[in-house]
Amino acid sequence: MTNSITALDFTLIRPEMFLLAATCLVLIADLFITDRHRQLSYFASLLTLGVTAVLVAATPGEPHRVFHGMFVSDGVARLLKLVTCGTVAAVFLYSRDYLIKRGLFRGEYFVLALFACFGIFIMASAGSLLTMYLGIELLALSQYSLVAFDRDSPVAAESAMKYFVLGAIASGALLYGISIIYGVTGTFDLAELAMRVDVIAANKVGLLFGLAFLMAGIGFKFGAVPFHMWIPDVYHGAPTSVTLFLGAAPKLAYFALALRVLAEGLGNAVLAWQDMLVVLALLSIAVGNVVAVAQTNLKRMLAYSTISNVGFILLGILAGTPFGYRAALFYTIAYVIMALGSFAMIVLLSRKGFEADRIEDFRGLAQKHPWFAWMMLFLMVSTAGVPPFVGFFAKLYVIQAILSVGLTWLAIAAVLFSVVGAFYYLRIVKVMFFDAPTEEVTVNPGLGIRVLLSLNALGVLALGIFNSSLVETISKAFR
Amino acid sequence: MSTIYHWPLLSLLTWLPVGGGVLVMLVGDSRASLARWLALALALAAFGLSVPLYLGFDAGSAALQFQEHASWVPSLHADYHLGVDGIALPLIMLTTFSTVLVLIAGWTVIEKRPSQYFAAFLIMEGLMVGVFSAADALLFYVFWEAMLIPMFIIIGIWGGARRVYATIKFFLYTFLGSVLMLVALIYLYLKAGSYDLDSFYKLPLTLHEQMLIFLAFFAAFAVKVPMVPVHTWLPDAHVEAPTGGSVILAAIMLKMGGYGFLRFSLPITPDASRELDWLVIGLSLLAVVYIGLVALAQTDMKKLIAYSSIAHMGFVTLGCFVGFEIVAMTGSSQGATLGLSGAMVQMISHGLVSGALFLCVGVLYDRLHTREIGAYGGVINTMPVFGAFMVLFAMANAGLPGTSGFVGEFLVVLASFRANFWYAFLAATTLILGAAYTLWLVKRVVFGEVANEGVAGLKDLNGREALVLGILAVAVLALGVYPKPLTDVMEPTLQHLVQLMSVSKA
Amino acid sequence: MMQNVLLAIVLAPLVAALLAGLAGRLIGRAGAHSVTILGVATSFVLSLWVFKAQVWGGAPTFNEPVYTWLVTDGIRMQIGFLIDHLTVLMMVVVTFVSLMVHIYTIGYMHDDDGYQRFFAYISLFTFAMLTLVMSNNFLQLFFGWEAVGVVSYLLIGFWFKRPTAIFANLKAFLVNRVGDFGFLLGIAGVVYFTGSLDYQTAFHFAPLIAASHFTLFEGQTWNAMSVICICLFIGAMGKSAQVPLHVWLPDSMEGPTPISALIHAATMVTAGIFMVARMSPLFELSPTALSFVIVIGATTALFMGFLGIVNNDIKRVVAYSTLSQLGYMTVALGASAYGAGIFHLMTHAFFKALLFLAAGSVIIAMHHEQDMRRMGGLRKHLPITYWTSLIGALALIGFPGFSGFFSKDALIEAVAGSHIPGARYAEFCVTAGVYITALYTFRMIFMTFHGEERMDAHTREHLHESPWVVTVPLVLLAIPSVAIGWLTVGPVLFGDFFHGAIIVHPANDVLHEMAGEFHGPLSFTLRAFTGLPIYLAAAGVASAWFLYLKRPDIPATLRLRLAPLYRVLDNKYGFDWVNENVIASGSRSLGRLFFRVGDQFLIDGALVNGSARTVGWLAAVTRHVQSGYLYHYAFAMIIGLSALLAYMLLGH
Amino acid sequence: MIGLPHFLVLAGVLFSIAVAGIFLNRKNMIVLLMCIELMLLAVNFNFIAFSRWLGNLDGQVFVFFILTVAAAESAIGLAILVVVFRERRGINVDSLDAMRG
Repeated sequence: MTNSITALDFTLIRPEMFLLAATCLVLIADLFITDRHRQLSYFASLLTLGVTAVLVAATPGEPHRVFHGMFVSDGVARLLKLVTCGTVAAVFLYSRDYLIKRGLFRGEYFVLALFACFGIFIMASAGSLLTMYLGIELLALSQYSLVAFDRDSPVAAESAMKYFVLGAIASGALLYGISIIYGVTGTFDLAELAMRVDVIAANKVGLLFGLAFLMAGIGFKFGAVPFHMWIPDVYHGAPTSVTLFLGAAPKLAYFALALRVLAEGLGNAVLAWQDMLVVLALLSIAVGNVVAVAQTNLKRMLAYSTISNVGFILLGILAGTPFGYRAALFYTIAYVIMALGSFAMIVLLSRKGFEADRIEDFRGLAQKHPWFAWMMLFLMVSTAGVPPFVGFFAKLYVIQAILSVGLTWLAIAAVLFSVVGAFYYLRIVKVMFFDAPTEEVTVNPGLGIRVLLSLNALGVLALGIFNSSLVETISKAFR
Repeated sequence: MSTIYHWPLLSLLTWLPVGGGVLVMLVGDSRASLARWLALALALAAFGLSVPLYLGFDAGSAALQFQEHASWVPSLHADYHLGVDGIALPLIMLTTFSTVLVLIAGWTVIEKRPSQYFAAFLIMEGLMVGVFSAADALLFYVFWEAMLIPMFIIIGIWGGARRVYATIKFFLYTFLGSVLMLVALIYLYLKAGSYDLDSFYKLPLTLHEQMLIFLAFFAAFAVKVPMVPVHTWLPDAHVEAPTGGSVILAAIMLKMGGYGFLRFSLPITPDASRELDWLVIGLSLLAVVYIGLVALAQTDMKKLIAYSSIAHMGFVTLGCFVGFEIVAMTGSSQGATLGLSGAMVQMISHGLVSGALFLCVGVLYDRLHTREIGAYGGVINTMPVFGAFMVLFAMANAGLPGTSGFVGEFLVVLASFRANFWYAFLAATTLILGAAYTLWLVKRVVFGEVANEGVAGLKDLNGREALVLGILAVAVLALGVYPKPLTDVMEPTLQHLVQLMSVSKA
Repeated sequence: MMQNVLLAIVLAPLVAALLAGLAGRLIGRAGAHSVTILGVATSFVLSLWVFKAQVWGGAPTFNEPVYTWLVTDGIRMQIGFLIDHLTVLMMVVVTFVSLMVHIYTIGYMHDDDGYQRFFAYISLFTFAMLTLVMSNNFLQLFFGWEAVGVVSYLLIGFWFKRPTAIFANLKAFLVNRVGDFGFLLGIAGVVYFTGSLDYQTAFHFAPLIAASHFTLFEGQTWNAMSVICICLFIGAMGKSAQVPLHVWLPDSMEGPTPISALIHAATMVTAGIFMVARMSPLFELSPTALSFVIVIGATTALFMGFLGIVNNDIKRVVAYSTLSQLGYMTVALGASAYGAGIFHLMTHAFFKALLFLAAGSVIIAMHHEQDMRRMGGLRKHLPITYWTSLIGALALIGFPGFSGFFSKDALIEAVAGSHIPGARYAEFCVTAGVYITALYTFRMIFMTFHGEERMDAHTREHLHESPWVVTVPLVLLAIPSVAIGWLTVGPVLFGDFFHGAIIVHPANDVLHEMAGEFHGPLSFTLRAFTGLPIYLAAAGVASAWFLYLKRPDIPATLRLRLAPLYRVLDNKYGFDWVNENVIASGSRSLGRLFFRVGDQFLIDGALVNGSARTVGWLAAVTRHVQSGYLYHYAFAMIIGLSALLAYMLLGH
Repeated sequence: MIGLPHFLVLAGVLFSIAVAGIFLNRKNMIVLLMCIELMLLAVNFNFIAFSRWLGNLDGQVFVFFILTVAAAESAIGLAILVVVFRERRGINVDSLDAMRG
């Protein structure tokens, strides 16, 4: 670590610099664009993401710690950022028609999403607890605003309030934890922290005390039980295009949070946080899967499904092995893709004045629109963990990770609850394929969304069968 | 012609139907006739491709043949590795054979979304061939589970009144068993460093490990077979499934359980299999006696045949595991192969016979739309040709010598006598119980005065139905009179398996 | 050469059956009977040729496989023929009776819709029976064994519209299956000890089996041979209708009469007897099994005879007579007088087929009336039927010189000479049986052909003798019924006819002892007058005459006086009641109970749907935690945080 | 002598009061925002105390960032509050119960 800031430092943060600048530009430009030309903001946002992605791809994959260790540029960060760009772009593409029909096609949506995206970038590259905190807050504040952004929706306002208050508590807990850890170790730098928390220090009461707070914060961000209560309400209350965003991209950031703080910063304290994560993961898988069974609203159901999937991501992390982290990343990416597709299905079926977010709204889809019924089937069975879809391999890797550290009972418990989970995914399939259509089910006529959704769902299949490409990419990123 | 043996036959058999199925679905219901013919052509092509598999098979070898090896997931050492041996080959033939018949049987009967129906069966065919030809555990598992989806759809869309309950029950039941197997497979992978089955065979394992792995496998295979007490999905699934679905369920899906025992449990966990053989044998015999009695109490034709399937599959599991008791009792493994060949032949035969019986029920159901035994009676008066087929298949189901149904049961009884007189005694009760429930069914449905106007108005088999049943009848009789071509293919593989079983890994 | 001839013998009826069965509509009624008769006639002629070659031509025993059925685990299972003197005798008897029945059927089934089907069935039966007797291994034996059972099933249920017929055929098949159950276990035992299904190997290893033991119950060892032989004999009990597996045979009379003659009198039911004789090298080594055989046989012989006395259905009387006679044969087997058993089998095949066909002729004349109380005086109307029946009846009761006399007398004498446990009981039964036999036989003759005509006027007007296709077989069967005993008693019974096909332990060889006193059929006949049986038979005939011709009121009085006894007989000792109400309905109830309690309640209700319900309930309860109130959510987080803290700080 | 433990206890007490405030208060959402501020202040106490104790300025730098973020957070919080008020004509915490289960 050098003490001076060099040109390299700026080369490595080129994507971030561009993203920030471009976002500000869109923000300002949007003020001068009339509603008729709002498309310009949309395209500008997409362009921003595209260029950012190119810039990210151009950064070297080797690890560099720059800006006095505040910023880390490495393969994992690069991969996370690339996936983020893609995800956010997909969110934009999916959301356009939905927003237009509801009169929500406004620049704030894109700008806020881009800021959130920026927050994710920061988190992905955070080299110190301070940068991490800033990233978290940037992401969180953008999300609070996004949820509330449909000003005419009472449920959106309610969920925004809940999200905000609970999120603030979580931030508080996280900060409290950081402060304690700072007190014990005297550093915010994660690399430094890793050195100071050796195996002996890992058992100090102070550290454990801080760790518990930290864990609560991380648990909240992920939505792990018992810090999950916001998830169903926020997913449900937010406009679907926002839920689409919330359900997908931020998971990448939270993975980065866990990876950077727990694995890299507190890797030596693995035994301390592993136990806690076991509890959180198992509770998440259990509660998420069980409560989802009782849901009638698809968005809520998917919210609970998120909770259970978060449990699986945590399983990978808690293994505490390089393979475990890779498995968790695989799971995260797979989950992001599946969640994107699942929420997009709701968008696809929604029309003006009708939100297709009840399970029964999917009735008889297979008769009216067999293609999309099959696409939804792919997404659902993939999320349920049935091969050859990517969701299966995600579970496979995660379970392999925990089996390799001897947590056999946990693996068995996890797969048993996933059987419970399979029930509610199958219920969607059942509704689509076996029930007669009660009322007109319509599909958004937009070609773009149709093609993208098909690609999304087929991607779930392709990434499953050819999962080694993703595995290789992840392995390379970790190298 | 000999070049055909160098084709990637197994890949073709797997992916031709799967890809073809997608194609058929894309053809769509508006061009149902085209979809039908396309599906039939594909199924026939698949069957045609499975013939050189048999002809080119070296029956003198226990090794995997027609191997295909390609890298798949290098990081897991899981490969796209296909191959057939004497255990897989007959089952693959059965799969391609049954699919053709099922498609013909559903030809015009299915009016609801026909292209999807045919597509689902084709896709399932490919996946089932995949299950039987996979030489890599992960690949096997992928096919094994993926197959649930088309079956789930088939029962759910084209099934009877309680189809949703039945199909979800079917899916979750089997899924529950399978996920435990997955945990075991991953565990084995972690120890062996590869998903290749051969590496699993060579892997030394302590008895404790083997016990846990065995139980995990058992959860998957016992559900699939199915064994008492995890059998209750089967009657429901059978009853609600459309005829074709019942046929494939009975003819092939159940065989996967037996196949799993042969391919996984016995060679990978021989010591645990030996320790726990009492469990499997006990449940198998329970299946023969208990399920035989339960079958007597059924009033629904399909349910009765479903229960009879469970009882017959009891012979498969008995044949698989009785070898251990033989060694324990006599100190020599002489007789173990006998039980295994019995189990194999029983699987093939049951595939033909129960498939045929379900088709028979389907023929009646298509006409009167009820499966209640009480709604029929004296069918033979109006449907003499059908009656003849029904009696033939019923006799085969009752294990009549000269039909395929006898061969497997005979061999298994011979083998179990070596282990214990009482095993053979209980197994042989199937002669009585099997005849009782099957022929009582025949008596109530086929024979007697014409029971009601519905029966009076029945039309005898049409050409299509007669063709399907006729082909099955020939197969059933041929296998009963001359099973040697079948057993010869299996023999070296089974002997090799007995060797694997008898060497302790602990 | 030999093999091709043998194959032709077996396959000719099969081909004929397939033609008549599958192409029945194509070849028509005449085509069907021509082709099947041709098939069976071919078999008969070739069988005679083989018989000649074996018996007079001195051809060696033929024992060769035809094809290998399967090979596994070192056991080669083959289909093959064993042709020795026992086999050829059976072949000739089977094909001859079958041929007669084929011809007879043309007349009997003349008006039936299922004409072609019937011919297909009886030809198929001939095929099955020939595979059974010509087998050289247990596998093929079992093939034939079950195949004849199936054809019998199909034929009993030939008139499938009759509820009684389809009840009877199901019953017949199931009861036979009980026997087959034992038979299969016996075969499994043989394979266990010898590793082969071939007779030759099995017989070769017989002493080894006899020296082996195995444990059936904890602490109780059994002689292997006894277990195997008893198991095999259970098979014979089913097929040859021995108590308590006899219940199907009277009911089987629901089938058309020709098959009663062919299957349920002459051939199939004797398969058990044949089988035991074939297995003599095994049975000889197990005195226990032989005792079991003799007791079962003796019981059947006497007690089934009683039932013949009270029955009024002409076919059922003959059926009970068949049961009783099968008991006689079984007793002979138990006494190690296999030759006598087979000899009685042969003579019985002729005269019992004759009696059945004659009964059939009566039934045709009576327009399918079978109740003897509505007959009487038919002698005038059906002369040929009457005289042939009388011959059959005399043969049956053992009238000196008739075929049945030789076989039955020799049999009784052999039993008297036997020393195995149970032989004395058997001796009593078979001797007493002679009286009973004569009584019910002549009761039938008198009630049917003598006395007053009790039928209604319409039937009486239409009474006429049956057509030649019916009467010719009667006459052709009457000839051996009279003469065959005289001709064959010497060689078959006391000579070395079987030529090693039957093996008897020297200590048990009663026939050999008797052979010393045999000086030709005439002296044998004369010597009979010094014994008890012949007088018992005479007494039986006299009793019948007195009771049913002279004083027909006495039986009615007796019936009232001896009501309890009559009820026992009328209910056939209650076997049917037990079978139907205890075994059959018990199994059904048990099945229903298992289904309701085991499958539906416990497994599905409690386990499967129960766990589904539990999850649903849990979900419904847990979702209430998600109350919607912000402070509850916050509270949950704080609880979670506190729990983590507590765990962290207390746990470490 | 007032030492590090005193500051830590004070911060802990403040933090606890803030948390308790959030879940005890059922009337006014403004109070929630105040509690959140209080919570952040408690954390700031910690940071500064540790910073002094460790002789390391990083903690105090962190506090600056927290203060900034807290300001933004409050702004957004108030904005959401305004939206809620617009929809419901009230800022009662109990009224946020449209979604549950």
